[in-house]
Amino acid sequence: MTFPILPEQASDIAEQTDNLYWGLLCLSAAVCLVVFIPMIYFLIKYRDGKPADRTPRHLPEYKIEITWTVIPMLIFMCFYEWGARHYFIIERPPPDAMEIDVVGKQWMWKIQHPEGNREINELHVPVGRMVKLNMTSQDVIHSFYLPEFRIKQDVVPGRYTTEWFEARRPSSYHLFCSEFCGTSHSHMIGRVIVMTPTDYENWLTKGQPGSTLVQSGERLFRELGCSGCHMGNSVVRAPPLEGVFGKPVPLNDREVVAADEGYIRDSILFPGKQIVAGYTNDMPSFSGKVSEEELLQLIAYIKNLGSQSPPEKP
Amino acid sequence: MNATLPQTITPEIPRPPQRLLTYLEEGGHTLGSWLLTTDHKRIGVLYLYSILFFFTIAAIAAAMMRMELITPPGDMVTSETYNKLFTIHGTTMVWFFLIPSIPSVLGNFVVPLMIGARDLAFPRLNLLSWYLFNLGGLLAVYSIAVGGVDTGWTFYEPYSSAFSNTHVVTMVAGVFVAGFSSILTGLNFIVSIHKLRAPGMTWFKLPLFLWSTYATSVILVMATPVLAMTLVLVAAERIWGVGIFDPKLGGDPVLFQHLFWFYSHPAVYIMILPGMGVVSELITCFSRKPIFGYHFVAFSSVAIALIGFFVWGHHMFVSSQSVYAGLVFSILSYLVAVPSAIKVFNWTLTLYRGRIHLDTPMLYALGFIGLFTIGGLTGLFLAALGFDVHVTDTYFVVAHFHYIMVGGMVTGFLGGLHYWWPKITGRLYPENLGRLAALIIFIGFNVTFFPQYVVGYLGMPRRYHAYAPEFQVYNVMSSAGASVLGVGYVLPLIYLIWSLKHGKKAPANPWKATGLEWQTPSPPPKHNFAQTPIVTQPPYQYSPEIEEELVHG
Amino acid sequence: MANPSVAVAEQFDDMPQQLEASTLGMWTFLATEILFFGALFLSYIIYRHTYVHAFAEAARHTKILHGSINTGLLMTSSLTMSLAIHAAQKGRQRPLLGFLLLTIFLGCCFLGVKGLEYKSDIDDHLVPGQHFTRNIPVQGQLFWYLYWMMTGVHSLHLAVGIGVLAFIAWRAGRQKYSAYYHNPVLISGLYWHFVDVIWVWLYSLFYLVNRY
Amino acid sequence: MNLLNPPVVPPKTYFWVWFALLLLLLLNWGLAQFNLGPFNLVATLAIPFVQMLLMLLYLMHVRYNAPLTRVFVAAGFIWLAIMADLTLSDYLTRGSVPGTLRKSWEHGAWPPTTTQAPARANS
Repeated sequence: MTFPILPEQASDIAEQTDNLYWGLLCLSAAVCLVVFIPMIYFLIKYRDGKPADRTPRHLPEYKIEITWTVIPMLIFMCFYEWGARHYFIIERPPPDAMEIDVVGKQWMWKIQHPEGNREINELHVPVGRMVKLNMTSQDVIHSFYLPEFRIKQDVVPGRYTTEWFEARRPSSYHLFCSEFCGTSHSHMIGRVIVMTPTDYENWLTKGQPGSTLVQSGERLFRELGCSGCHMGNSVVRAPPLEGVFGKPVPLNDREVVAADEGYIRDSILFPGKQIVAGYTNDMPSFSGKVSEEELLQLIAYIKNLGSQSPPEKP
Repeated sequence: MNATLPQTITPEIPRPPQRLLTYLEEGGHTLGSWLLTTDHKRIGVLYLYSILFFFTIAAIAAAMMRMELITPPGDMVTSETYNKLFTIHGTTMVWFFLIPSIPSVLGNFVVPLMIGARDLAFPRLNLLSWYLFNLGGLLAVYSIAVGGVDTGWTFYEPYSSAFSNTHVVTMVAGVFVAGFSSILTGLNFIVSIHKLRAPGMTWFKLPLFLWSTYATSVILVMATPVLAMTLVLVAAERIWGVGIFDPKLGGDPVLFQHLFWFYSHPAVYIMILPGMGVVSELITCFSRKPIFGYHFVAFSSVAIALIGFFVWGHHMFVSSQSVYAGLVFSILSYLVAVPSAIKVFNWTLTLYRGRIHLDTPMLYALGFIGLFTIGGLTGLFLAALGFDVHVTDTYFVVAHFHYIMVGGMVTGFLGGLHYWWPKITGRLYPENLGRLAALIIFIGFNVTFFPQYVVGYLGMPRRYHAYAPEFQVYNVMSSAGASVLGVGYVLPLIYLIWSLKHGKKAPANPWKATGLEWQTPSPPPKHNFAQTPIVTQPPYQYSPEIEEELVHG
Repeated sequence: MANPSVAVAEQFDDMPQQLEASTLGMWTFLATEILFFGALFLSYIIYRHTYVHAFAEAARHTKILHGSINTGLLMTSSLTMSLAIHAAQKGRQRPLLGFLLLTIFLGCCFLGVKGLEYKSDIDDHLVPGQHFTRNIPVQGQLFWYLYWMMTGVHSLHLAVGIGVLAFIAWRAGRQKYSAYYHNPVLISGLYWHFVDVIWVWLYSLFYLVNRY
Repeated sequence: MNLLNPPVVPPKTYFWVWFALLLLLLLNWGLAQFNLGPFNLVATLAIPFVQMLLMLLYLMHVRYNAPLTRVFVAAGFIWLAIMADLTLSDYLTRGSVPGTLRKSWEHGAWPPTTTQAPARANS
């Protein structure tokens, strides 16, 4: 019969959250002492039937009230700042993290590695490497919750949300869905398996990846006919995609947008929404024809194009 | 029907004291006289029956959930049934027990008595409020009977509109109608407290229960309409298949969360503020001492009501809400905790140099202070951004809001019910049984909900009917505590009903309290006061030095 | 003349207290209505900020002529309602009844024009759903959904207002109101003007923003 | 009739208010026909605001009522402002904190420069 109090600290963030937990517990203990000790003392001392000096004493009401308004407020502000600083670390994934795509679907997690490996409800990651998860949902709102890493992020349909962690020790950890998503919400769980870098490499190669994400993205790019317009030598005028990812894109209505995953995803699903400057709205919409995983593969391919220099304007 | 009452209050020659008929007798005994009454006291009693009915439904659902959670694999009920159970428990408790209980039962009965009025400003609207409440309740019970709803009481998009194939529209209609009942009750209280106060009763002579009821009514009136519109949008999206939260059209499901929580966080203050008002009354009466810092306690109720509308974003820290908004809502959530802290400190200091009678209402009041302090402090945990990322949507949150709602609100309601029971029924409840029940409830409650804090921090998510094996030991403790709590709640039901027949006759002022409601016989006559009382002193003019004997059942 | 003290409800001491209580009560109810529509106005603001282009495109298909006529009709009905209140305060029974009926008539005209507009919108396939027109971007369906929802709920409120005014006019016809007691007329006047205020905003937001 | 009850407002005021409302309506409609850049949005919001004020103050007698009633009138608008302000504090700052992934369904720089009219579709 074990009585665990804290889940295992699998990352630095987990350790900082636990420090914040102990700090808040100390605050609570202090407030409880300040409230319960005098209350119990008064209950015993001034109980009906007990002789005690009950002449009403004039207490400096305003001074007391001001002190126990200002002091709690100041203490609370300190905890606010502590929590906010920690939140900034959790919410801002480092730029050089290893990117893994996660698609939440009603009652399972589909995970895609850049090298092409696909897994369901399992996430293999190397130890000591910063891992950034690009997550979206196919149907309802889920939430990717890793208790041992103390991180959680809702997975919302229609947009990408990110989450990042860096495992400290190779082991197997819990993965829960923590936003109610229907009948088997409690079965939408999985494992995060942290491996040493060498085991991770073997797992990658052994996992017969077939084609990497970028290769399957390229295959889709041709099959769906994107290359027909977007490759340089086409008769139809369509914006070149080489070197586009991450750079600002001027739009028709004189606004400027950074071409991130979300922008590319929306241009595929709702082409008429943000038309590149100087082009007309005649790209067909692919919503309903492209699944979330295929979208992520196309984006990986376009990101890969991003590293090459764009050909001079036709 | 309306006999012309004396316009100006002139001291009459004392007529021989002809026994005034009580409101139970004068209005008539027939069912029709009860169902068509516009007497605020009878409507309060009618509300008591209604919320008792809905409380039992929700309590049964809670009992079944606790039994299911004893074993890690979900083996007692299927997952669909479990999802319907926690939706029944959540929806029925929130809208059909917690929100109406103190304002509509105790508030309806006591507010006109406390301000020295003959009735509320709009008696007919008050009766309409009760009928709307029952219609909403029946719609909700009908949707439960024909198959139940499995979206949780939060009806989150897109699950509630596109992916749940249960009776969401009927339940939403029930809650929509019950929302109107809340608006009418709130409206009635606001206008009555403004317009119908007895001569001489200025705002700073109002008892603190009225301050918190006024603050609650402001929230009731200002928050409920947004819920009404949000639920209309969900129902419309289910019926026509198109909605503004639909990601396919470019809509944003997080916008639903904003609109829903704009109502639902002030709603939790609707639930706790009346409890605070009751505790202010009980602490002063049973320690025989004026409250310490009357103005600060009064204004902290209003402050909670106002700042309560600024903090809803702390429910959405991980819902892809922007980081900046997270900072704003976190700092405001810490600010809203300050008035609650002021109240707790003031209650504690009121006990200093008092003459403390540990009667049942006082036990409930002390229980409220204890449990609400723990609940409020864990609220500070959840307001810390980095910490909330780990514990939101886990059992830590479940324990937090049960400490506030069950430990705070229900304890406050039971304390108020016992305190005003002699005034409502004219009978005294059995004192020792009352104290026993209060103790059982306090112990059962802590054994039920404290382990949930620990299992919450361990990472057990909310609304799971099958969980990882290492969480089992805390869930078994919680289920054991739940059975003790169940016994604790059945006890008052038994001896209060028993006291209706066999309880001792209650004098006009058994607790020697100073409120206006104690200056009229109990149970009070139909028009509350022979002639409208004139208020000269501020409330709570107790003197702890004098030995006073309180009358017990 | 009706006996003045008979009209005072039992829980009030005198008529001014009863009148101000009912005014406060109605304004509290109107505050809930402001927030009831407020949720929709907020959604409109957010989606308009997000899809400036799509909303401008979708807004171009609204029938500006019908909208403008309706706004004029409703403002005139506000005038006749105010004149009805004036007549009630002066205790003149016939003008009170006359102006009330005129207000009801103008309200029904508004609903009529609104019905025609809805019909032509349906013919233009402007109802969000599968057969929404192709030449508006898909986010335009949000604009049109808000259009149907907000003007629909407003028309519902207007219909309720017409019902209330009809009841008041029926009681005015039976000389229930005098210079001393005419609270219901004032209260229903407040409600009617409020419905008109809501329409003034709806007209501007749906028909005119970025219309050029 | 003491201060509590609205005094009897002469019909002349009602006619003036009605005339002003109609004038503002025509102004609003007229201004909407021309492309005045940012000013167009300002006009389409300011004119109904003025019309609302006129109706509130004169037709609904808020100008003649007791201060208590004015507080109740203002309460509704204040709560609407609270809701709008904090919800927009989320929507206007999404993706503005560096490093968080830009959320896909909203775009570009703030404040959005007004869009110049693409080919006018049939109005």
